[in-house]
Amino acid sequence: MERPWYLRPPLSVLFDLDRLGRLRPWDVDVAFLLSLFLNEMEKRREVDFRASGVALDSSASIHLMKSRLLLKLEEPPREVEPVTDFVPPPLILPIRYELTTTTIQHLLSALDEALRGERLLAARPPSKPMLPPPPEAIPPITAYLLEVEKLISWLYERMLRLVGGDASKKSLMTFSKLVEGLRRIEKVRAFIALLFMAQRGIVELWQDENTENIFIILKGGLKGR
Amino acid sequence: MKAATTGTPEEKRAHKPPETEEEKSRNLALIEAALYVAGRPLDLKTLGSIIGIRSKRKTRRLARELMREYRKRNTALEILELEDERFVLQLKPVYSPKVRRLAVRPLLTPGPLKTLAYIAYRQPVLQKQVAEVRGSQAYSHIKHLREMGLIEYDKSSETKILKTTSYFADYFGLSHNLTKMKRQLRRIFKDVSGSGKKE
Amino acid sequence: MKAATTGTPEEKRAHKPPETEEEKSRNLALIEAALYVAGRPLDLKTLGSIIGIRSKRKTRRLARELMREYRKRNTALEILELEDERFVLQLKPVYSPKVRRLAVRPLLTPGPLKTLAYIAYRQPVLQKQVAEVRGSQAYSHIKHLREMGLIEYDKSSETKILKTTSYFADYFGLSHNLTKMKRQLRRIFKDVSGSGKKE
Repeated sequence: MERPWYLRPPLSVLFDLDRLGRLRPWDVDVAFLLSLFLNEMEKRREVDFRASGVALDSSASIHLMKSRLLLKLEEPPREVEPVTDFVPPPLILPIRYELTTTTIQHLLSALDEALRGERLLAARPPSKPMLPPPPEAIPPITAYLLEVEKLISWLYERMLRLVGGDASKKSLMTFSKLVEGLRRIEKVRAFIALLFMAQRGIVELWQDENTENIFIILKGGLKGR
Repeated sequence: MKAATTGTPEEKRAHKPPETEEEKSRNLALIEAALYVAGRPLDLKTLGSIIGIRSKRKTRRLARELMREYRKRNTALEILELEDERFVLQLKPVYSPKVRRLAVRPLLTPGPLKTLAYIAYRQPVLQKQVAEVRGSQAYSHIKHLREMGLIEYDKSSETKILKTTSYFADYFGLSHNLTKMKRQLRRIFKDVSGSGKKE
Repeated sequence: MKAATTGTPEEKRAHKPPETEEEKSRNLALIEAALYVAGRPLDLKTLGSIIGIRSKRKTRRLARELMREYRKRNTALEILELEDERFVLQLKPVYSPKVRRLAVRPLLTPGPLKTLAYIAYRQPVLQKQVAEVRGSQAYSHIKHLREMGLIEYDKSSETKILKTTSYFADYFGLSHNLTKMKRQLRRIFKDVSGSGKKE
């Protein structure tokens, strides 16, 4: 049988769990691999939910490994300097109306094919879950969460100092203010903690698209305080 | 000239000194630009937003003036006022057979077109269902179709429910009424697939 | 009615009595219709085939007359004659910012436009090089630009080499000759960056 296309490099790293345990997570560009994977699947017009699941699982593991290393204060490697070359200014497209060739007949034959897909989906027997067990490379989840708790407490103290010790006033602050003076690695950790706090409803976040600043509203105290 | 009175902003606007010739010709050109670029019927609100005039009456007057100008010019293009106060710039149908062959590009490539057809037929339909039937690429299709103004999310719902827009109806010459449109689609679809001929 | 003569078709045409006003205005409208529908530059041969005139000289005269009429009318649209005897109808750039949001085909944002400019400038260029210079988002730009038919892979090569398509050249009114096109582009880029405005 032919080897599935996704078992070839560079995608194979997502499907080789042994290798996943041995590699340096910094060497894997998860975003790039996933978009490559999606593009390839789209090009081939075949959807493999099982492979997608494994890819997603591996990506999550790699992300977790990265977060874990960050919490341990390991500096990520310096970013590779981008190659510089003269990039001309963007070409501005002239606007022209253009009559398109798509008619309702095209729409209907497309519909015919789409409905065939729907019938196939209904007829397909549910496949058994075949996900491999999670790789050993993932740090134990409880230890990870404990680290996160510590991190949240640390960041919460910082926030309180910033709002003058009173969390009841629904105080507003910006992320840049919150992490002012911190080292790069600490800023990253603060951001991770912030996401956990938002998920627990301790803070509310929103981002201004123009300035890219993140605004934080402290909504109340940590539970149990 | 109208006497100055007090009143709502709308009224105040109406009593501003009449626009200069220069303003007017700029506004006419902007309406023409909007209709040309859109290539589909635009309502008075949209046209007004382009020229920065909130009064529908004033916008309508300008659009009608442009329409008359086109009629006078005796050209291949015409501006029509539709029943629902929308205006459209289009090729006069009489020229269509002669130049139709110059149109070479489809509105959409086959993948997104299939996704669009499915949404139109099953609408209002859960985005999740579309993705199940059309595969994971459906999400990028949906993004593209939304950017093109062919589909939109149902604003009344928390979950992501998709439906087609009035632009979709205009493009394919279908009813703006959803129930009617689906009936039309079903009828034509039956005619086509019933005849056993497919491209 | 025309008198029957013998001779080559071209001669026959040339010896026909001069076209009536009615014929002329019909021909002008047909050229306008063709340019409107195509949305890209059309050469004299194509325009001639639409009006049923084989003489390039005559077609050119008509197209130029239409162009002058547009200029006189003071409208939002313009007809341009490109250097290789092709004509195009388009929106005057000054109106672009106000109405671009109404365009159906999503217009490209500055990111992909820069990637496109880079490819056009350096072509034929390795995809890898484009990604190195423009960052990892270049891959999604390339996908989008290919879908729009503006760039393509060089089919003669095993490695992924990118170049612009003839549709690209048409779209921007550039020469199909690569060396010439690059010279034209350099001029455009100098104009743009010379004006000191960058995003």
